[in-house]
Amino acid sequence: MLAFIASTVFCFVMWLLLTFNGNFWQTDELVAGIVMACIAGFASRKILVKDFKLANPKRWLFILAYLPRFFYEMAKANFDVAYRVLTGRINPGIVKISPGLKSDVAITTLANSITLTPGTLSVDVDEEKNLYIHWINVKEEVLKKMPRDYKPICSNFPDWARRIGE
Amino acid sequence: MIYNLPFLTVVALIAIGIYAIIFKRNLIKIAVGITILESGVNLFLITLGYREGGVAPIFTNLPPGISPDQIPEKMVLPVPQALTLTSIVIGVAVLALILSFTINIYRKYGTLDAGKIRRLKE
Amino acid sequence: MKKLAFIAFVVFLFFLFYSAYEMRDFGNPPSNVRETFPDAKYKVTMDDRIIGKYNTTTGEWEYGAVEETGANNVVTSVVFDYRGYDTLGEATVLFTAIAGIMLLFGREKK
Amino acid sequence: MNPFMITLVLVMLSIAIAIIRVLLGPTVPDRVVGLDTINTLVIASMILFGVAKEEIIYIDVAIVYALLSYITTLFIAKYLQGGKL
Amino acid sequence: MIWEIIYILLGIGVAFNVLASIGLLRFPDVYTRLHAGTKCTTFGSIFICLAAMIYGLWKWHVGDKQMIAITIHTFFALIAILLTNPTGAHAIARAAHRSGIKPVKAVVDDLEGKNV
Amino acid sequence: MFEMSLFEILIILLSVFMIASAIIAIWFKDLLASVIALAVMSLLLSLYFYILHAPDVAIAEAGVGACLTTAILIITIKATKRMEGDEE
Amino acid sequence: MKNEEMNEGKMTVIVQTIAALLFPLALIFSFYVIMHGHLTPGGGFQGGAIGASAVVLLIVAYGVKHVEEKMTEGGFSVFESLGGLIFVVVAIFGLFLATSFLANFLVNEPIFGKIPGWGQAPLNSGGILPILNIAVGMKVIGGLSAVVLILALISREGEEK
Repeated sequence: MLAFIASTVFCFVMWLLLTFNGNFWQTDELVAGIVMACIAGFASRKILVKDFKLANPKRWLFILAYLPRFFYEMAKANFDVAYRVLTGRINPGIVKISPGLKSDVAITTLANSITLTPGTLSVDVDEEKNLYIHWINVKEEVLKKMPRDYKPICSNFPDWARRIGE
Repeated sequence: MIYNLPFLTVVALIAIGIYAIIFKRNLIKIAVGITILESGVNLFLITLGYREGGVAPIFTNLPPGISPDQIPEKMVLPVPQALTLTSIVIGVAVLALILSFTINIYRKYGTLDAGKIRRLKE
Repeated sequence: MKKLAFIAFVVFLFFLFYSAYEMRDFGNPPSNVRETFPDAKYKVTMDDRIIGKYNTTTGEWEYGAVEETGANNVVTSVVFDYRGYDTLGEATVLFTAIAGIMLLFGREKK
Repeated sequence: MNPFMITLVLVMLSIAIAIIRVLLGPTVPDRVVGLDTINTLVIASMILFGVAKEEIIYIDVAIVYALLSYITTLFIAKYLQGGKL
Repeated sequence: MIWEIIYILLGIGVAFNVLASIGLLRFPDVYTRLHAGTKCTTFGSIFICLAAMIYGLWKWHVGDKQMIAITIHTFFALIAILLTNPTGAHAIARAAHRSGIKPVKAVVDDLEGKNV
Repeated sequence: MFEMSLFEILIILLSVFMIASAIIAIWFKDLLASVIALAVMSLLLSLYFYILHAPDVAIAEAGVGACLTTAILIITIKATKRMEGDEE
Repeated sequence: MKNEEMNEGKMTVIVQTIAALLFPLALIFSFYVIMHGHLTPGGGFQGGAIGASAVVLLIVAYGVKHVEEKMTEGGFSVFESLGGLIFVVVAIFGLFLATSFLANFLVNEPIFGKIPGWGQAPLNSGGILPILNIAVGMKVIGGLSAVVLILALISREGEEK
C-alpha cells in the first residue's frame, strides 16, 4: 500500500511537470493526472519501490551536493577523451575494484558515474557487487597489489554512492 | 528549391525493398525488404502533403510568427499524415505475423531459404 | 527465370524513376485556398476543407475540423472522425494478426 | 540566420561519420556503438529543430526517442551475451 | 547578451559531438570507441539541451508564457539521456566481453576467464 | 533565405543517409548487422518525418521503429539462425 | 558463476535498476500522449506503441519468465478486446443518439464538447475523440505487448527443446 502511494506520487509529479504550460493547471488536467497516476503507480508499484531509503530528504541533499562535483569530473573526462582522440595515446586494461556497496541504487549510481567520468567504463558487475572497469590509461602502481585500490581509478565516488544509496 | 529530391529518395527506397523481395532468398531478409518498402511508401505519403514553409496541422501552441488570418495556406496537409499513421501500425502487425510464420517454417523445414522450402514440398 | 525477374525489375525501376521525374515539385501541393475558399465552396480540396478557416473578427471558427469535432489536433480528428472507418479496419487488422499468432503458437505453449 | 539550424547541419555531419562506423565496424558491437551514438545525435538534432522553429509541441518526439531508443541497444546486447531471452 | 551565451553553448555542444564521431572513427577497438561515443555525446547533448532550455527561459521572461514548456520538456529529454546512455554503454561492453572480444593492447585483464 | 537553403541541405543529407543505410541493410550477410542498419534507417526516417512537419507520424515511427520492430526481428533471429546464406 | 541468473534471462543489476526507474516514466508519458491526443501530437496509436515499449523494456531487463508470471498474454488479449469493445460501443452510440455510425455526438455538449478558441485548449474538448483515443490506446498496448510476449516465449521454448 505504501509502495503504491509512493509510486503514484512519483507518477503524479511527472504528469504535473509534463502538462505545465505557463499558467496554473486546470481542474481537468489535475483530475486526469490523478487517475492516470493511479493506474501507472499500480502497474509499477512492485518494480519501482523496493525500499524507502530514497524517501529520506538527507539523501536528496547529498544528490544535490553531488551534482556539481560530478559535472566537473565529466568536463575533465571530456577533455581527457579529446586529448586521446587527437593524439591516439592509449594504455588500456580491465581492472577489478571492490567498493563494498550493498544496495542496488548505490551500485547503479556508482557504475553510471564511472562510465561518465575520466577514462573509465564499467564493463561488468558480479554477484558480490564487484565492478570490472575498462580503464583507458592504466597506472603502474595500481597493478601491484591484487585487491585494487579504488582511489586512483574513481577518486571518491564510492563514498558518495554510499552516502546516496545506503 | 530542390526540385523533387524527396520523391527520388522514395523511389530509391522502394527499389531497394523490391530488389530484396525478389532476389534475396533468406526469409528474414525478405522481411527486412518489406519493412524498407513500407518506409518508402510512408515517406511518399508524407512528402506529398508537405507544403513549403508550413507548420504542423495542430492548433495548440502555434509558433509566434503565424497569425490566425493566414492559417489555411500555412499548414501541412493533414489527410496523408492520418493515412500514414494507420499504415505504420498495420505494418508492425503484418511484420509480426510474417516473422511468426518464419519461425514456424524454420521449425518445420530447418531452413530459411525460400527456394529450398519450395523444393522440399514436392 | 531469374533473368526474367531481372528484366521485370529493371522495367519497373525505369517506370518508378520516370514517375518521380514527372512528379510535381516538392513542397507545392495543389490547393489554391485564397482564391477559391470564401466564394466557390465546391472547388476547395478536401484538405483545405478539413483545415478550415479562423474568423479573426468574431474570434470563432467558420468551418473545418476544429468547429466540427472540437479537437485542436487536425490529424487526430481526421483519424477518428472523418476517417473513422479506416481506424476500425486498422483495429481489425491488429486483432487478426494477434489471433493468427495465437492460433499458430497457442497449442505449443506449456 | 538561425544558430540552431547551423548547429543542426553540423550535427548531421557527425551523424555521417557515425554511419561510416556502422558500415565499417568489423564486429557487431562496433556497429551497435555507432547506433547508440546516432541515437543521441538524433535526439539532439530533434531538440535543435524544435527550438529553431519555436514549436513547443515538437519536443515530445525527442522525449520518446530518449526513453525508447535504449531498448534496441539492450536487445542486441542481450542477444550478443548469449543465454536465454 | 543572451545570444552570445547561446552561441557559446551550442559551439561547445557541437564541438564535442563532432569529436565523439571522430573518436568513433579513430579508436582501435570497441571499448575505447564506447569511451568516445558515450562520454562525448552525452556531454555535447547536455550543452545543446542547456542552450535550448536557456532560450525557452529567455522567451518566457520576455513574455511568451507558453515557451516555458520547451524548457521542461527538454529537461525531460536530458534526464532520459543521462539515465539511459551510460547504461546502454555498460550493456554493450558486457555483451562485447562475453562474446569474446579482447581489449586491444591491454596491459591487464582481470575479467578474463571469469565468465561464460 | 539562407535558412531555407539550410533546410535544403538538411533534406539532401537525410536522403543520402537513408539510402545509404537501406543499402547497407540489404547488403550485409550478417542478419544482426542488417537489423542494426534497419534501426538506423528507421531513426533517420523519423527525423525526416519530423523535419517535414509531421510530428504525429514521427512519434508513431519513433515508438514502433525504435523498439518494437527491432525487438521482433531479434527475437526471430534468436529463434532461427544468424547468418544468411550457407546452411549448417 | 552466473549460470542460474543467465538461465532466468535477467540482465545485470544496473540495467534492472534503470529499467525500474524508466518503466513508470515511459508509462506516464504514454498516458500523457494518449490523453492529450487531441491537443498535442500523439493519440491512441502513438501512446499505445510507447506503452507496449515499456512492457518490452521489462521483458528485456527482467526476462520473459519473470514478466509472464505477472502479466500473461491472455490478460493482454482481454485488455485489447476491451479496447475494441469500447470503440465499437461508442461508435454504435453515435448511430443511436445522432445520425450515423461513429458520429461525434458529444461535440457542443456541456461536458466533453467544448470548441476551443485560438491557442490553448482545455482537456475536455473534442467530443468522443478522447474516448476513442483511450480505446485505441488500450487496444494497441494490449495487442503489441501480447505479440512480443508470445514471440519471446516461443523463442525461449524452442531453445529448451
